[in-house]
Amino acid sequence: MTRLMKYFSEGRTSGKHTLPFVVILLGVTILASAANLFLPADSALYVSTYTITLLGKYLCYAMLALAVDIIWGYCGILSLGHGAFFALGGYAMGMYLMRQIGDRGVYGNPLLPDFMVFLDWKELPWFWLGMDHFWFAMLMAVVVPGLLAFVFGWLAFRSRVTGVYLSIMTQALTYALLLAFFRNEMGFGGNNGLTDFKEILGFSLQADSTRVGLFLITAILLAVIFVVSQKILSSRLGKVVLAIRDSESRSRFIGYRTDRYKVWLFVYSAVIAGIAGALYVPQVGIINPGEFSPINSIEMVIWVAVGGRGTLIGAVIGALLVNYAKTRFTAIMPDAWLFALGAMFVLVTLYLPKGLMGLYGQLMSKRRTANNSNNTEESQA
Amino acid sequence: MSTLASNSLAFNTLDNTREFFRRDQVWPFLAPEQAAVNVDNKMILYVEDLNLSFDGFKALNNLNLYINDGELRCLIGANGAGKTTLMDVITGKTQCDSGTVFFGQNHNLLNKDEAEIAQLGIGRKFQKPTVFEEQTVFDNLELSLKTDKRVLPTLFSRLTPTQIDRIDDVLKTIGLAKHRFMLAGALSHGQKQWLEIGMLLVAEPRLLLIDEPVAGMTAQETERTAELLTSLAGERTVIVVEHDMEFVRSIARTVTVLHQGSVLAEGTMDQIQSNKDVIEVYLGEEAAGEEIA
Amino acid sequence: MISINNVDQLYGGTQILWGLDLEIETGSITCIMGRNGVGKTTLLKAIMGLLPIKNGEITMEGAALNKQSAEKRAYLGIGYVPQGRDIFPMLTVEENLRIGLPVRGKRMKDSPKGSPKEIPEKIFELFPVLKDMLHRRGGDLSGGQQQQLAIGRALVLEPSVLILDEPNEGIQPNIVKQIGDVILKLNKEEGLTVILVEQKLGFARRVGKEFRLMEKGRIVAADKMENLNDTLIKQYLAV
Amino acid sequence: MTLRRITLRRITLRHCMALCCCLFGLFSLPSFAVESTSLDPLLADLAEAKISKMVPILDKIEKASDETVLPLFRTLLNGNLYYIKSTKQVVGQFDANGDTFYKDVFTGQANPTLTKRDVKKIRVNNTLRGYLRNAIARIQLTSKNPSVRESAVRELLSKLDDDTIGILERLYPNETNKKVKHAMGLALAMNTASQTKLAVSNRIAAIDTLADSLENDVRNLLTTLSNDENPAIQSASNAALDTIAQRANRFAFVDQLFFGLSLGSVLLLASIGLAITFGVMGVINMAHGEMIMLGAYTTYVVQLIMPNYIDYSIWVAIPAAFLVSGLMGVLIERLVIRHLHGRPLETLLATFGISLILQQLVRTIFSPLNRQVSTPSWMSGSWEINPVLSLTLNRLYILAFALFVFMALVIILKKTSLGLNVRAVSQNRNMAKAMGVKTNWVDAMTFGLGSGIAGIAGVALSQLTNVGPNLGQAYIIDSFMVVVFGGVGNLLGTLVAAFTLGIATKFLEPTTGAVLAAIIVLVFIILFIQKRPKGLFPQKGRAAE
Amino acid sequence: AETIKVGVLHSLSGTMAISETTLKDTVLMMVDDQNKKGGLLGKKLEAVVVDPASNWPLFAEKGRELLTKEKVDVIFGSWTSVSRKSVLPVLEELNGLMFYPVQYEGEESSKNVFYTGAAPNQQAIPAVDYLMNDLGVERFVLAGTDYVYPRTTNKILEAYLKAKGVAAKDIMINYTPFGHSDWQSIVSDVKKFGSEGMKTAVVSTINGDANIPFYKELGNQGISAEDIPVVAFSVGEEELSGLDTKPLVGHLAAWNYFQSVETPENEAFIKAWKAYTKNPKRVTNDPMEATYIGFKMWANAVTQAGTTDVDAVEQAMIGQKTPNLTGGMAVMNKNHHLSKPVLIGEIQDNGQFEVVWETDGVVAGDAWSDFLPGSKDLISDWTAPIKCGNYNTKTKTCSGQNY
Ligand SMILES: Nc1ncnc2c1ncn2[C@@H]1O[C@H](COP(=O)(O)OP(=O)(O)OP(=O)(O)O)[C@@H](O)[C@H]1O
Ligand SMILES: Nc1ncnc2c1ncn2[C@@H]1O[C@H](COP(=O)(O)OP(=O)(O)OP(=O)(O)O)[C@@H](O)[C@H]1O
Ligand SMILES: NC(N)=O
Ligand SMILES: [Mg+2]
Ligand SMILES: [Mg+2]
Repeated sequence: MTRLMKYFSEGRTSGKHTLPFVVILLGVTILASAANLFLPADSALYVSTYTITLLGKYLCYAMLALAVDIIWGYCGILSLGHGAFFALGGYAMGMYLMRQIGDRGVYGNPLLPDFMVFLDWKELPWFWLGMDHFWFAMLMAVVVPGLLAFVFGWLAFRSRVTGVYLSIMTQALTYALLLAFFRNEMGFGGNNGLTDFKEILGFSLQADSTRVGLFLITAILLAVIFVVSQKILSSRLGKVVLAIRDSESRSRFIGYRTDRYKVWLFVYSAVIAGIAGALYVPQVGIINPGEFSPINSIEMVIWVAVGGRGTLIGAVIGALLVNYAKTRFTAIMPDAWLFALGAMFVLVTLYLPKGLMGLYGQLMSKRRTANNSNNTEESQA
Repeated sequence: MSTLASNSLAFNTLDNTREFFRRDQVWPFLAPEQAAVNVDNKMILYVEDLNLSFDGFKALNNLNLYINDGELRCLIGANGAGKTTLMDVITGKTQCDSGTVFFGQNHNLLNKDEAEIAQLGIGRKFQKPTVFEEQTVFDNLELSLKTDKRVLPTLFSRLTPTQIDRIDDVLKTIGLAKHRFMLAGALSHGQKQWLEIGMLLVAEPRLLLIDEPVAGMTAQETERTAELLTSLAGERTVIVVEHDMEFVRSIARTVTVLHQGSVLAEGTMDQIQSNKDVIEVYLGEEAAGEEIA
Repeated sequence: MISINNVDQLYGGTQILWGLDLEIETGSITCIMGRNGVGKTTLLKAIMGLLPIKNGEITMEGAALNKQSAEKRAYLGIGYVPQGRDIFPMLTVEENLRIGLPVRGKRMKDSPKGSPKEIPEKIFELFPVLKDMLHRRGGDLSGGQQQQLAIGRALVLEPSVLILDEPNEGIQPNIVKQIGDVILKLNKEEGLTVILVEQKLGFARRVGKEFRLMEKGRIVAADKMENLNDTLIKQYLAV
Repeated sequence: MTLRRITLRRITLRHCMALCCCLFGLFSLPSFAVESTSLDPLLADLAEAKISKMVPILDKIEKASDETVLPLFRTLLNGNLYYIKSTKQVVGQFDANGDTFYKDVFTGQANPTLTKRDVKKIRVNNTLRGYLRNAIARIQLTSKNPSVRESAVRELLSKLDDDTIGILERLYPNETNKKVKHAMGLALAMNTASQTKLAVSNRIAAIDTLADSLENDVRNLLTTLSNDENPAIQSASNAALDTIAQRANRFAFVDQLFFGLSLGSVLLLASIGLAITFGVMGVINMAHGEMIMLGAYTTYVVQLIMPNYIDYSIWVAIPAAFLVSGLMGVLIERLVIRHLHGRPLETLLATFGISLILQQLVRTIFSPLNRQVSTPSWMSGSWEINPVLSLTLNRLYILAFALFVFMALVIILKKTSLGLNVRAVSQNRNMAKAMGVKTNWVDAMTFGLGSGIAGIAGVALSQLTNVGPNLGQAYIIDSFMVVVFGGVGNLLGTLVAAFTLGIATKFLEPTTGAVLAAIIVLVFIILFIQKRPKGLFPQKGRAAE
Repeated sequence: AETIKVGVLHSLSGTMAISETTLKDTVLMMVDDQNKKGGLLGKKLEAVVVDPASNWPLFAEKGRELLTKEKVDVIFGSWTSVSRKSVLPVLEELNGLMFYPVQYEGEESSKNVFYTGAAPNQQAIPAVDYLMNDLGVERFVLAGTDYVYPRTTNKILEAYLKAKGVAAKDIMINYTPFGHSDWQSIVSDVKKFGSEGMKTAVVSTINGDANIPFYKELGNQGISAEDIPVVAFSVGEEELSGLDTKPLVGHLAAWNYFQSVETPENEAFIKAWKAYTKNPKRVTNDPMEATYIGFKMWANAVTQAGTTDVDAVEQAMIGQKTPNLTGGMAVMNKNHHLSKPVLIGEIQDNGQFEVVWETDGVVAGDAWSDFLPGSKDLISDWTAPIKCGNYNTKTKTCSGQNY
């Protein structure tokens, strides 16, 4: 058993970030929430609802980045279409919120959302049925992305579509969905998407407390998903996943049905993306086909790369940092922020090959090097 | 891959649908236990009339090969004779054009994929050492352990102390005990060779296909490998491909010589070494003598 | 011809070569031996310029080599047959060989023998299988065929120093012998300097004129091949 | 109704000569302009008339004169007719080298004293333009030039009033040119067929002769006649319509094929550079679209520099765009990509950053607005093969250009050592070095070549679409799709993929609409890749695993 | 606060930057101008520019940022309807004030938004009237980009045309994706549709970038304005500036403003704009005029209310009159929409429009179309006693939300 302990303490380093991460995440979240709800608006420590909403959005993105990192960083599947799963989760939530509007829409139609009224639809399409039930809608928010990921992954991985072929296919997938959702005939509000939400589970979406609530829920779910993912990835399954990344064919020759592992992980990742999307929509107040845009999906990959691929915490940090930079830059230098953001991407790639976490890793490895070279010395002796 | 590509879309959809409704595929926990390998006839591997050509080039040509259970068989033959290709076919990496390959009497290997074949107990070491470069030596071995390789069992499995001991034993055997936490990618060529042998050992397969194990090893290491393989035979069946005649002589009971995709000769080492054809296409006039240090 | 002085080399933080000194004489066949992982390949790569060295100096005929890029070293006449073949898998055999033609062209200008613009016929004489497989992708060849291709490819350069890292790995016995003959012949007839890493004693003894034993990134013994005795072997090559 | 043919270019030599004759005729006109004085009062009326009252005046002018009035009508048609405020005398406005000056429309005599302030424009609208075109055609029926006469007849097919028929009947017997005669016969047959007063047998005979014509006006007439009260006329018309429809369908198919090839050629141009930087070098080059954009902007700048030589600007723009984008490519390679060898996925991140920077750079330098790139006259209009089939010239040229670029690239990669070296470098950089390949040089040149070709694509695209900062974004997804569909690293695959996708889209579009067609094609690609996981032309063999 | 803050919420990057950057500059010019005149209420105006980057959720976020972080008093912004819809709930939640300067599909009236662009009845319907009455058009191609503005406009037009006796077979409707660039088949279809013996016109709601390739294809396939005129609702001087207009002379656009209209106000505005952008070739367009009118009216309303308080300004806005640039008077109606003249212009070879038709007087913007079944009974009236954006004249109630 002591050997086991030694093994875990020496061989692995990723697991040890989990606790600090969860503590910091939840700590900051709770403090910010409290500061928003209980401090007066003119207090120096007051956190505005704008900030809360923004943070909530960042956390959704962090969750999404996690999903991307799980399959890209750990399994080497570069998905350029994860926005699709995110958006589908978002649409499920959006449909629920749309149904919650009831007869408070501009046309006052109790059954049909406004966009259907003014396109002269007579009845609710079948796929909208049941979406007025919260839990059913939430089920859909994970089932639909999961199912899509399953079908797509099952086809692709069994046919051994890999590498750039897979990446571009995922891109084609999200692009096709983008075009499809743009179509008004699809019944999802076309280009405008779904918006003008009123309340969720009876809580007004415009109330500070609801926003704080959503923010807290996002943080907690992020923490849970982080811990669960960490556990999964440090289990033997995680090692198999890494093995598939390194050499898929070798993994098959020692008996792993790699396609199933990949499908499993892809679905898991898609479900996380779906959850992130579902949490995102009530906080930003709109879901529309733009979320399917391939550029969005590419950006997600970039968050992960900036933070450090193959480390869950890197994905989270990358998402937070890039999006914070975007928020700041678009406000401070609206005419030149693309220069700054573009330069940031280039510089990170050049100088931080393993992302921000790599920087941290470099510092750590200075220490570890000593150990390793000792090992080598001994073995040669 | 090639098989899939050759089928029509409709056929494949049907196939996929059928596959989908195979309960053992969809629900891993419903899968029947693997039937044990039937070796009633003492034979563990039957390869018959195997043909395979690449763009007209016949890499395997009516190849027949029978391996007894527990045998240690050496496979030699000129570069390009088809040895590696044969292993590719046996392990499901390459689809052959025609022929049959049975593992025991009850497992047709030709309709199984790599993973299934590996799970049946056929292990392989590649000619060019392939290990998981980004993982530690220890993890490489852990992954190769003989365990339930399905997704959920793998997720919930934990290393047992016996497994750890087993890995430690192997680490010692392959001389990498000190390197257990080194990334496999950082090993030297020879060390990778050993690691790959180690991965075979922990998997405890019924049949080992070993492609050029001693390439890049020193004389002593070669000896050790020879001992190791000899000790495995009996309990396990071993097929070794090697060009090092000294090594082959030290382990071989039966030697099969492949040439241009079919069997040229089969027999004891002495018979082979005096076979004219073999000398001409493979050994060279004075080869055997020269090689001895 | 090539002298290596006090070379240190590291992978990341791990030091592999420790103040290594080595002298290669023109026209010699030097066989470098040592256990797995002692740094033989690393040394050869450093000579070829594929790995940066941290300290020390490598010179070729007096001129500093370690500041030159690897491609310059090819032009200076170093041919390299790496361990594990490293042929270009998606290029045809012919293309694999043609890659070296520009260097060959440059080098042949100095010493006119054979055609500088074409793959020399002697390679196909040496390894007839390459001629048969001329239009097959390098990666499709069998292991041994690839090894032959790797040697042939280095010979296209018309090198004055040939570096061979375990060239017999995976090669059938009669061709092993042939490779030995070729090395000896080129050495004798063209004065080719050879640096050979070899584990198989038989071959090393037959072909090598000098030996160097390595351990832990240092040269620990150096002498004429006939002086390679069992004590040394036991000490440095046995496990 | 007929479509305007005057702008449609005919590209046979004979037609060019015809055009020259026509011009020559124009220059020699002033010598005939004797009666122009009698028009003066009418012209003065014209100057003062409201736009809705102008047709009767023009009618009078037409009746009162002959061919000599053509320059007047033409000037008015082009909106260049002005009148001098003080004298009510009409003048034409001309532009040369950026200066505006005025000439007498009949004599061509310049009037240097007039300035913008002295004149006022005589306005035209679409109704008037339509009228003028017909009037010109009527006048031209007696032109000396047969092809002018022919197009005049065809122009008039849609407006066969009694006047016109009268003229045609008068001219028909004396017409010597076969083609003109045929066209006139067509017009007369149309007239005969539609005259209810005439004998049914005559009408049916006329209808039968119409069956070999593809003119719209004929079809419209026949459609009307197919509802005629006389059943014999009805069935004759229907039969004729069927014959026409059959022929027309064949041409429609050709038309659609051309659309597909044209879209394919655009896809090919957009993706071919990527086939090198991504397909061969393995750089996931998200800035590829911006290289195209730079090429398009280069075209704009070239035209800005040589505004009076738009027709030649393309020939300057092509090498210029190649250089600009190519150099930018080399710069990017030297500054960024080269540090990312062995880390192909990171190139995605860095090149995405570069694409953002380049977009914003263009926005800053050229403004976010689209820039105007003119089409050289030799590229505008279409090649009218028959009334139902005409191929637009710009697309025809671009199709040829795409194939040319493709061939050139194949030759460069096959015949120079660059092609071999770059593949070697991408497969094993260290070994390539050890074989004496100057990897740095090869990388820079290859990336430059790929980018330069993207720049050339930009020149072509500037003729079809917006030249704006988002130009590149619009093509990047398609480009990747094409390269991957064709099989990474296979140029021929890129070619086949581009045309396959182009043709598939264009054959789907009429039935499904553009949006669904795009979706269907995407889904098709996704399913296709399941069948062939390495594209249309996969790299095979052990090494490709 | 010592300054009055004016938020500018227009995309400066991404796909919409092409159109919206101009409006950002327009607002900045107006702010400058107002400051030169001494500001408002004795305070200087300060523009706060953010970039929502053509990303719709970002409009909501940036809107919130402007209102809570920057505490702006008014926002000028948005172009696409979806961006407006995205920011709308934020405006209503935080009681902000926004001026929306682009022609749109209508079917909306928020207390917090003033719509200074055209509603469908101020652009589409008069244009179709012109086609039928003046050009004798009998067949219509309704071609649009597939999103809500074209969809709604075409729905309205379809109903309107059918009411006018146009048969269904004489209406061809076609939608294309955003940024569609390969128009060969569609233009060829239009050509066929238009060559069947009846006078045909295209009513284009094609958006943004897709227009240039569309017009280029029209030109190359030889469709001239006399044969098949195209009347567009989204093509203005700015779009034409990216295009060689020679082959397009005679095609039409319907707007409430053209740069070519000769009035002293317009001349001054154009001059100021060219000076501000330091570009003598810069053109003006309809959304700029809408921004101009909105800004003027807001400034007047603030002066009149004596405060920038949103509720006070909102009430002061209603009934505001300000001279528009085409020689008339723009009036802000109770439904937060303007009364404006409708002009139809023909494209000239210099990239300008020449007015060929205009309404006799101004047309009041209609928030709720009379030609859609869902909204024909709705009106909007933000004055007491109704004070509602969607008042049902039949049931005498405010349907749905109570803004
Ligand atoms: N995918 C392929 N495409 C074309 N030829 C192939 C392919 N795979 C193998 N070959 C050819 O088949 C023959 C058999 O190759 P194989 O690797 O089995 O030889 P081998 O007996 O293992 O030789 P070695 O001892 O050199 O490893 C060789 O000539 C090789 O070139
Ligand atoms: N890329 C690398 N990163 C880190 N360490 C490495 C790397 N490559 C080799 N090493 C280490 O450097 C040492 C020397 O390796 P090298 O390949 O030179 O050995 P060698 O003497 O050629 O052995 P062999 O006989 O097995 O080929 C080994 O201990 C190996 O673990
Ligand atoms: N409102 C518009 N044009 O989207
Ligand atoms: Mg082999
Ligand atoms: Mg080595």
